[in-house]
Amino acid sequence: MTADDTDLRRRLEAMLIVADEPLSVVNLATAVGSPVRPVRAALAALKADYDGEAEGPQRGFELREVASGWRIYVREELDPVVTEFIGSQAPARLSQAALETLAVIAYKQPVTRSQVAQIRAVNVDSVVRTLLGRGLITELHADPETGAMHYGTTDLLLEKLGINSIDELPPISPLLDDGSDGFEGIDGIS
Amino acid sequence: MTADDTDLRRRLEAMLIVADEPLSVVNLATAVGSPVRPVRAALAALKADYDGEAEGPQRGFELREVASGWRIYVREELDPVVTEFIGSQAPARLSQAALETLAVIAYKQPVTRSQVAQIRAVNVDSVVRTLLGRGLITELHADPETGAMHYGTTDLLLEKLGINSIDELPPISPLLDDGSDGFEGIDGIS
Amino acid sequence: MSADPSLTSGEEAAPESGFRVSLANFDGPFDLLLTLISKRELDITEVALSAVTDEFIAYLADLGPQEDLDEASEFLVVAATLLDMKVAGLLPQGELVDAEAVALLEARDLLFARLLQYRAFKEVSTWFAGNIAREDGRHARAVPLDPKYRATTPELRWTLSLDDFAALATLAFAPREIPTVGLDHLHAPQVSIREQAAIVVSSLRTHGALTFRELVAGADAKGVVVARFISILELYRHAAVSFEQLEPLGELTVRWTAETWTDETLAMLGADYDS
Repeated sequence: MTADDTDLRRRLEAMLIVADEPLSVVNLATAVGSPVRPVRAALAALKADYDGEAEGPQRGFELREVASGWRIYVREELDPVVTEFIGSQAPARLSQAALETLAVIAYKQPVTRSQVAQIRAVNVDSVVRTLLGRGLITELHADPETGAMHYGTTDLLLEKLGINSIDELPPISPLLDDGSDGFEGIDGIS
Repeated sequence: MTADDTDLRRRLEAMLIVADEPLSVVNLATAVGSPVRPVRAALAALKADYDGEAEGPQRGFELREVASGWRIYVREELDPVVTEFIGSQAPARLSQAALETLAVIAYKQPVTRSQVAQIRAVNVDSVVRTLLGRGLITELHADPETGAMHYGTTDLLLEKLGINSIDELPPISPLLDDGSDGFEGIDGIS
Repeated sequence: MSADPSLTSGEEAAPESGFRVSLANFDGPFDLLLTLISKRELDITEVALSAVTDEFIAYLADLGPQEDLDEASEFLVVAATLLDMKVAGLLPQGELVDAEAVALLEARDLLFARLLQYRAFKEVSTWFAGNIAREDGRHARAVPLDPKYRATTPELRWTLSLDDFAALATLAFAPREIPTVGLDHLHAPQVSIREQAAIVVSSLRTHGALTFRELVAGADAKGVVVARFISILELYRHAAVSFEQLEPLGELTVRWTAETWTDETLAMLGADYDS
């Protein structure tokens, strides 16, 4: 490890320690004044280091890549220590209806409310409002013809799911594609 | 270093990484379930470790003991990295979203983030952070039941608006009352 | 806007003893269908669907008028498709190649496709729930920015006047309701067919015969005209009136022809329309 490497890692650690949200590689590279490629390598090295795979001990924290960004978390097995101390209250859970609507939007985005309503076979207005308010979905663009708003998921959702990109969603039944065929004609109904 | 030592340090690291204020040795000892004396020794060892005095490299953060306890800070010599980044991130002007959120908080204070999110129909977490960072709003008190923080505006905002008290805000249309109705039940959401 | 139903509870109401129907347990017709199908431990097949059709229809019959119009109509669409399929299953096979049968097959395929699609999303939503629950238990570093860094941010450029700020507040508070098509206009004030019949009867008994145009002359709302028209049809069913129309779409004359007419007959009139 060169002195430059050590310096780069230290600078990255400084940024990660003040961050209160995942920082993208590009943001980090800008902050530490280094090209993206070595930054990516240094992040991987730090992650391995914290995991105890380098010369040092395993740390009580870990470096995770979620929602296309890097962030320091308490090591998963130590979460109980923290939970017990800060007595964190469980956040309000999403209802089954909200979860299913979220799933439809995640897989079909960009998608309009009426398209979601078609798949769910119920009115989804209030659920969509809840998901918007929680920042899990966002308005993307209005349909130029009908004016219907298209919705998609946010980075916050990726963070909540602990995944890095929407591509990491589990594959769902191939029937899905067939199922969506022929619905185009009835999109603009509601 | 025994396995117990390693485990104790990891538990301390887990606590320190989420702490947003200095933690006293007694508090830390309670949290990790260990007597004070080994906790004190482990903290000193971690400090030396982060400073590069153990087997590993010097870290971009440091463990510092301040009057009220121990906390992880950015290593002092790396402050410029952080300062420069924060400076480049904070625009001189507030965004439209930030201004609207500020207006909602000004007229509805004390108000929780989830109440603001309901009115604005978007997630306002990052905007609230910006406004807090700008010193235009402040945390008032946590809801005794839900723990949700209530926010209000600061003297700095009054100064910017050129008024002496929040009562001098011009009255706005009765939409206000309609808009606020019905949000009581969903306070604890976010 | 009262408590948001999508937040109240994450628990799915699971019917335990016997099958109890109430709309709150189901999030749409597909949800109900899947519940019925899974209760019978059947896969989604034509057999399964014909087996659950009766239960579905029975459930639909219990739907009160207070349910959402659009929700109820979704249930109706599915019920109609199911019923069609069941009827087709009962009818002798062989002469299936008419337009109606083809349309039925298409409707069936559409229903299957939508059910399968719905089931796929329902299944994957458990993955969402599991991941969200796991991540909720994780602790990310999220500490407020040290004030010493804050001090170095560029001075805020503030250009809003007090009035600008108030205008902004008005804008921010303007309800950002998701636009919906109002259904209020569908709920016109209720018009009683019996009342309208009473008017028609009294006019006809006075004049003997009147044109339809004359009979509805005083009506000020479409609903009243419709109700008066229906009341005339009802009177015709009771052989109380006869019609004369000299040419198609021409003037319609209604003549009072009742031989026996009592107020009891009037009281029974239009009972079919009572809900």
